[in-house]
Amino acid sequence: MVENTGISDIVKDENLVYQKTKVLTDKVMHYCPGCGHGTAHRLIAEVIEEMDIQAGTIGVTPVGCAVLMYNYLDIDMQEAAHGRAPAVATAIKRLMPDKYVFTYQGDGDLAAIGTAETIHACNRGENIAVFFINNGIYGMTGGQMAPTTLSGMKSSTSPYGRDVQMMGNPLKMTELVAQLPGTWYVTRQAVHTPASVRKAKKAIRQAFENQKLKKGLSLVEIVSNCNSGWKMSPVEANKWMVENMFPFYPPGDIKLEGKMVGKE
Amino acid sequence: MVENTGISDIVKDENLVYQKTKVLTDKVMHYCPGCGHGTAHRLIAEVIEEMDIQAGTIGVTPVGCAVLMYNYLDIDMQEAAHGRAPAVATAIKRLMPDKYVFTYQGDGDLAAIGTAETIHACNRGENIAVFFINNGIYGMTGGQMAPTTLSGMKSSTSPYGRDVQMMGNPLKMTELVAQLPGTWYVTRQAVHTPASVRKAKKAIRQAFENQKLKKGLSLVEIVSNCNSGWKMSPVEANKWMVENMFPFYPPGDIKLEGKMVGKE
Amino acid sequence: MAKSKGSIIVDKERCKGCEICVLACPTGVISLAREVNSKGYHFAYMENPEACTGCTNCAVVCPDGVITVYRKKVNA
Amino acid sequence: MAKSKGSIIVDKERCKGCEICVLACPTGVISLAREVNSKGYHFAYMENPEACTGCTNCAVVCPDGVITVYRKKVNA
Amino acid sequence: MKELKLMKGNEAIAEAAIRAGADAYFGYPITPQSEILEYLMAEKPHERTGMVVLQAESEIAAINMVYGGAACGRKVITSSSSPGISLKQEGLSYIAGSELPCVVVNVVRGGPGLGTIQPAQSDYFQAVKGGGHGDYRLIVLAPQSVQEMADFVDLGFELAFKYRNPLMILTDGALGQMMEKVWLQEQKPRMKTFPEWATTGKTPDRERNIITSLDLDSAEQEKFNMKIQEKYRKMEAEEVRFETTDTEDAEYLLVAYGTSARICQKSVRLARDKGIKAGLLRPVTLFPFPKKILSELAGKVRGILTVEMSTGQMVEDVRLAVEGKVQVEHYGRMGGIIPSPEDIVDALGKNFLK
Amino acid sequence: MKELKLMKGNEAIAEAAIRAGADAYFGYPITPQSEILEYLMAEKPHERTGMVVLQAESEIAAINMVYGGAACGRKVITSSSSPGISLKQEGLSYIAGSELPCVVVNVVRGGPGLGTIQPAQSDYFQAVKGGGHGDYRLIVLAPQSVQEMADFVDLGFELAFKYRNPLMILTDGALGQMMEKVWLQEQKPRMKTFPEWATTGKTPDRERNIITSLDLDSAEQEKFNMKIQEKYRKMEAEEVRFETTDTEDAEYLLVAYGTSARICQKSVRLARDKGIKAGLLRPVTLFPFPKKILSELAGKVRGILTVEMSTGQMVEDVRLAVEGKVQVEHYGRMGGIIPSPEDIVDALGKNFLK
Amino acid sequence: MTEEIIIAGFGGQGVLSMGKILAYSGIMQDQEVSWMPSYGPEMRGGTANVTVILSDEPISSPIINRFDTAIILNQQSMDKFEGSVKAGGLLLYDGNGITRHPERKDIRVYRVDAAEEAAKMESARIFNMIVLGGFLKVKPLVKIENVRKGIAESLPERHHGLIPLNEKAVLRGMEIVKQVFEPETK
Amino acid sequence: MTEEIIIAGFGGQGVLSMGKILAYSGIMQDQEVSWMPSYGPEMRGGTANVTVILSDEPISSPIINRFDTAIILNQQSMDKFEGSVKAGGLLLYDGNGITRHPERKDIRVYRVDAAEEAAKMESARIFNMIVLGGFLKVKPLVKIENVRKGIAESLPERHHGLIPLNEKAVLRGMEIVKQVFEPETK
Ligand SMILES: Cc1ncc(C[n+]2csc(CCOP(=O)(O)OP(=O)(O)O)c2C)c(N)n1
Ligand SMILES: Cc1ncc(C[n+]2csc(CCOP(=O)(O)OP(=O)(O)O)c2C)c(N)n1
Ligand code: SF4
Ligand code: SF4
Ligand code: SF4
Ligand code: SF4
Ligand code: SF4
Ligand code: SF4
Ligand SMILES: [Mg+2]
Ligand SMILES: [Mg+2]
Repeated sequence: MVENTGISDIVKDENLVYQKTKVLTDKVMHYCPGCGHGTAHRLIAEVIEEMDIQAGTIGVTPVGCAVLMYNYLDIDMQEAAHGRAPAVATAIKRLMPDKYVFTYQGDGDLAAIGTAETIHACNRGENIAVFFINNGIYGMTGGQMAPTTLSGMKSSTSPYGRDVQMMGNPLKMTELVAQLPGTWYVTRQAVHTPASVRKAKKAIRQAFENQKLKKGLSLVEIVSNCNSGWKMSPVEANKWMVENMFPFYPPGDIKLEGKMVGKE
Repeated sequence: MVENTGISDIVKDENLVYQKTKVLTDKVMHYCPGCGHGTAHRLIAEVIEEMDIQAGTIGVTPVGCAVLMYNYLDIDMQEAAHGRAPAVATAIKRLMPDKYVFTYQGDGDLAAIGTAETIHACNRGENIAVFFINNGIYGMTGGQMAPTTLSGMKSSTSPYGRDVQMMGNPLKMTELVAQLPGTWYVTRQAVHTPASVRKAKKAIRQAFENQKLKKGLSLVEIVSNCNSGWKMSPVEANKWMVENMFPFYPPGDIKLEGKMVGKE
Repeated sequence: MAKSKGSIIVDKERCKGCEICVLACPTGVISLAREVNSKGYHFAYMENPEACTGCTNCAVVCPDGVITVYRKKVNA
Repeated sequence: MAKSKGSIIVDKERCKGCEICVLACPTGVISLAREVNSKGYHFAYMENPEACTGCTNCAVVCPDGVITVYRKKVNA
Repeated sequence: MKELKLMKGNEAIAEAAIRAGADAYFGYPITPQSEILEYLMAEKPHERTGMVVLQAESEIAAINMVYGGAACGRKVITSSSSPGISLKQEGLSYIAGSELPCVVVNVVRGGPGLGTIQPAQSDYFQAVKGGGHGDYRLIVLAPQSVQEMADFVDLGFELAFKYRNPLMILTDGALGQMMEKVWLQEQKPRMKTFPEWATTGKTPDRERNIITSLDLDSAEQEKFNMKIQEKYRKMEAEEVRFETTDTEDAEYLLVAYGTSARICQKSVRLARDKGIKAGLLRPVTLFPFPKKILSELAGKVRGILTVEMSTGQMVEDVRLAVEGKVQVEHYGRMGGIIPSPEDIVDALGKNFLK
Repeated sequence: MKELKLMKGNEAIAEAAIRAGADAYFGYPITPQSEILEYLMAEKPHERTGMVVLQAESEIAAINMVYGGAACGRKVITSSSSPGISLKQEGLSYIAGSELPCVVVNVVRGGPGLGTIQPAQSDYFQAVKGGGHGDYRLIVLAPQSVQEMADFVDLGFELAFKYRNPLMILTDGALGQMMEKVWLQEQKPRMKTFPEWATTGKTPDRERNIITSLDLDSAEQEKFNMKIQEKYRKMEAEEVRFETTDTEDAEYLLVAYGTSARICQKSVRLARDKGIKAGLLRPVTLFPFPKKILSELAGKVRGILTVEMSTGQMVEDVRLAVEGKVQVEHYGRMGGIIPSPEDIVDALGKNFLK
Repeated sequence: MTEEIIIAGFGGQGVLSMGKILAYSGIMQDQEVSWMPSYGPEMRGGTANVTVILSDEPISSPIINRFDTAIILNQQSMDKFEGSVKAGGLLLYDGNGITRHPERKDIRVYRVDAAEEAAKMESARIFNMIVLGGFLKVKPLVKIENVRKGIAESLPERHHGLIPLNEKAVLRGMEIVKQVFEPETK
Repeated sequence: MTEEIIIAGFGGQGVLSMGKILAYSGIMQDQEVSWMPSYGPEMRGGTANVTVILSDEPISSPIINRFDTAIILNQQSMDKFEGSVKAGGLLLYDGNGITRHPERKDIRVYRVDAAEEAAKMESARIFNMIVLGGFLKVKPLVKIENVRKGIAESLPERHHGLIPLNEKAVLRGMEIVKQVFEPETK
């Protein structure tokens, strides 16, 4: 496996500064090259390792590209019906309040079919973490329009671009749930650059740590590319994301410790 | 029928200043004495009469105490499944864009089971009117807790008062949908006094008029008593409503012509 | 000065005796009857008919829409 | 002044050639290979190994977590 | 020590759930079963046993909460009535497909659609053939008294866990709303250890547990389908429950479950008073269905009449069991109307004695 | 003039809907049927015919949009695949209970639960017995080719409107995904007048129209139940559709629908090549089910084998029709696996010729 | 012995709890009992009724259309249930608000003016116990000590102070009930 | 005549559209055709395959496990489908990226180095047409004029300018295809 030893005396156990966490299994992820799902999975796994809560964590996977997340994280997981992960996680947390419980959901899952479950878990203030991967599209089923698809953006069910008049507005679910008293921490992140990855990881960690406080739900949105759905190369897709998604879905904290961050 | 003629020369056709609109049928409404549903129905009927749009209006009734509204309004109506009235109305309006289409929904219907349909019809900006009767309880099924039940408020499923920690927060659905770009007019009204009734009627009229603009959805919340569910006399119930519901659900306009009213 | 005098008609069989109109009347015209109608409700009636100005307040708040209002200008 | 020298190991069979790491490396260490792995992907490799500082940027952005990073302090 | 109470069927289910050591109830109000949630809320089971009771935002949320709780190896129960049960069909299919145990109560009302809120038995097909997608079965228990409403909760959990399968208590508005006396069992402690497949947190001593119904590989999915079919065959071999009344010498057999069965008991007596040798077979498990006894009885009687508060659903299972050996007819009432014992005797007469 | 195309079954349904003059499609993506919505969106039917096409927020929203549109007397269609169809069960029961016409397409995949995305026929019970609550029936058409995928849309609307009843096209992932040649009918104009029961706005010349499935009065609800049962009996009398292959002299009868029926056609030939006199009955309408012909054929053959991509569902209807006259066995594959013609001949042999 | 009873009136008259006490009293003397309310959208002022069956043997159908006894507390219930009393059966009613008195000639008719009496006793809440007393006078199905136990069982603990008042009401009902019609015995 | 073909490779190699053109060509000469893709979560870089059947009679099963011809365009597909060619059948493959060459001794094996050729022709998009040409050389199932029609029908109008290039690629494939194994005829 060692292909590029470079300077062979650097590659030594004592010099190791980064390697795949043990909380990720060895299974090759089925995601398209450059898809943000992989990075998001890894960050969650790293946080679980760092907090040493592998035995203390139950994850809930969505229906979406991340449906098979349970193949990659070495923790107990449940696969929820499309959109219902927050309801599933509610039950887990209520029955095992000392566990760390998270859902991992796409934008179709969380903001279309699962709208009611999302809003109500947030509103009840369930002490769980919700990781919300917003790639503006239904990745798994072949790139259909999602609630978060931008105005004018093409998808397989908006082949001429999203016509807001006909198809409705893109939905900022994250801003919406931040309005609810049951959410404690709401933030929007990305994973396309080293800096953004490091910030996103902090946010994920925060969402786990918050569960100890029992003050409500933490939601971390991760704006991500679906290069397949967008029909671009991964690198192009990340660029497009920065130029088009970020203006509408700006990364940054929205609600901290139960309070909205600097209202506009 | 004429019981209290008072001064018999007053009671003459030419002196008639108020009588039940023809758009209401003669059927006695099944509501409990003093229930706001009756008043709300009447106002809608009066607006339809005044706008002369009996043939131009299709209404959608909910599952809730108002399920039988179709017995009282002399217009074409559809009875939707619990919570799905906004989806039903979406189809009607899209197929008959020149008709006036409204839904009439309780708080359980609109803000619990129907959350997704409510949010998405609002977000798509369907050109319909939604009349939302918020009585803080599930009236029809016998007074269970609704999403809008106040903190500490008793109901048959919160017999010791709503415990927010356990049962979640009361949900301000109206404020929430006002955040969505698809809503054009969002207001909260009541029908417990002559003045409030007159204002509520104006709001209802506005919601109908707005449909001509094709600028989005109008939602009129009417805070109302469910004296049966609250286990009070109608008069007590209205008093309790003013003292307890209004502080949390303050009457007033929330969004006018697509813009939030005076942000706090 | 022209004043208004009014009168209301309550459809007593349809009245549910909720008392909302009683509260709404600015001039204290309405009370609930001692008797009940066939549904068992103490129905509303004009206890002080002379006081009625025909302002329609009672009718607009009546949940069951059972009040009809008449008004006439009279010279005071 | 103490400087860092680094080296990365790419698990070439698991690399999907997405090029994200290439963009993320501040010192231009990484390129995609001309050859493909058994999955048909042009995998990443250290084209300029001397330039690697072991900053881990490449590894933290790699969606497939296939990069291992080593770093050693060296005297400049 | 058992305790004697006068209770509604709905209340009996709720109290029985607490006493069975249930870990959680998730539900949404709907007539005629809202008393289950109401009773639980009034009883503060979080204080009595630590049981979690939560009013969900919808039936769909409730059934998916059941999924989440059951996947933790917990005893979880939900209840609803016909329209609400329809909404749970996707969730039920997921629960069956993930092999999770749970108890689901359907207090049936008249349908289709919003229908009436009066008692009916028109959700038999949905319960027994699988209202959700894919090949799966629920174990279905049909109580006929408030006592059984209580008893079947504990039995339900036992069977559900034994087979890792969702179980339905199929009852109706009459049994839910009526009060009868009921002997309640003693409080069982809640479970302290959980099945080894449950998602309770991956400890170093075991592989991680995954609860899913997905298998993208058709061959694997087929294997799974065959595995659960095995389970259903085992239920058919071992779990069939039924009751017979006066079948030894019966010339005409009534077949009925739940409320209808109860009424038929009286019909049997009325018929015998008139000299008609009637008997009754009451399936207690609707799946697995008592095929064998039916097939046996079919060889002995001159006619079979099924009595259902529906247009005729169980009658198909009776016909399938009887395989043409004897004429099978159906008598039903709909829309919330409960047949009287006399009506049933008349129907017997009209079908077989004219 | 008809037009020849090479199309996926899903695309054929979409194009056929436009050409049938459908007024609206409401749906939510799910494999293996997302091409229906995608094709429609690409075709801009709002420009071609004025047809409304809307991607709903969920299957539940979609079926309730269908309700709203159908109640306006419009031709409305929706489609989904197994889990999504489960979510539509409440809505379907409402549509049936309100006597509304519409077409619902189920492109079945392997279940239960999330299952596989490969073709299956395991939603037969759900489609035919009523997956929703209450006594109601869907008319169910089972196409076996891309041509029929197209043809049955128009036929579906015709029958749905004739009976004021929801109709399901029960197909599978294989037929949805495969391309074949298809002759498309000419564009039909959209309706200009609407049924008199529709909510099109109460004009002074008529009473108001109310679309509801509620009747709080049990006696009235029972009358309604009897009325729709009448309708179902009429369908059974008049709308049964089936096809036979080589049944005249058949000693062994295969019974299969849809994809399985198509494969069985080859099996019949293979069997005859081996000297086994096989024939095929293919039900085209699954409800109403071709009972009569089956009962007739049952008297003539030595054995019946049903072939389904399921663990055996239609086999029950076959047994009910046959009433024990002849042995009925089932051969099935599951989880997305399609049986081969040879497998079926083997199964015939194993069951009847050993 | 099986006695099938319908109790019908307005919601709020204590119809359901009267039935419940009757049922509990039956249990206290080891009978089989069933109590089946009409149910529906709870709407104040609507009608309420309950079918109570007391029997020495298991009860088959809890919902029946013909009754041994009808206890009728308003006009609507009179209109609805007068006809469903079995020939030879009993109809007991409170005359308050009754505009059309019972007309059947094949049943025994009794009247107990419980509303009036309750007003005199200054407690509207014991109205239903007065009616119950009237009924038990005519048909002494359950022993008075069992009624006492029934009241105790069916009242929440915190209302046990009211037991004596309730008992008094039952006894009062027994005093004031009066027969208004007796069919000719053929 | 019935020919059952599997075409398998990476997503993006034009596997599906090659199958579609083949199917359309069949239609153009009045054959029955079916085209059945493997489908699933669309994931870039995953494998893609399609079963195409051309026949003079109605096609029963569109999904089959054994094929007259396998056209194989990467190693994974080689591993998966080499075994499913019927004895005496045909396996055609592109050698690019193939690490384990076909080993069956009971089938005819042909090779068409289309990737290399497409690179030479400076158009990666016609890769699949070169393969098609190779196949049609070995099995001339459809006439070349029908292939032309098939290309025209299956390409969107706006790409019709590319028809000549596609045709050229088909012809080129016919030239460069070469047999690498012929089983002994018994
Ligand atoms: C009830 C139901 N409806 C629809 C589907 C089909 N489906 C699977 S994934 C998906 C959407 C995935 O999109 P998203 O949640 O954004 O996740 P992504 O794949 O983009 O990460 C849909 C509609 C399903 N499996 N179940
Ligand atoms: C799917 C479904 N779930 C539940 C019910 C039962 N149900 C009928 S009305 C209602 C709630 C009514 O409350 P609300 O919407 O607030 O209306 P209100 O009666 O207070 O006006 C419920 C839960 C139903 N009919 N259908
Ligand atoms: S389809 Fe999109 S979301 Fe799914 S794996 Fe590929 S890039 Fe990621
Ligand atoms: S129950 Fe409540 S909402 Fe319903 S009619 Fe009575 S007062 Fe009104
Ligand atoms: S408001 Fe109307 S119903 Fe109420 S008491 Fe007055 S007249 Fe009667
Ligand atoms: S019209 Fe005005 S003054 Fe007259 S009774 Fe009504 S409220 Fe009173
Ligand atoms: S980021 Fe990872 S997968 Fe992508 S090219 Fe670099 S090493 Fe390979
Ligand atoms: S560790 Fe830093 S310097 Fe070295 S290759 Fe990675 S990104 Fe470049
Ligand atoms: Mg997405
Ligand atoms: Mg309400």
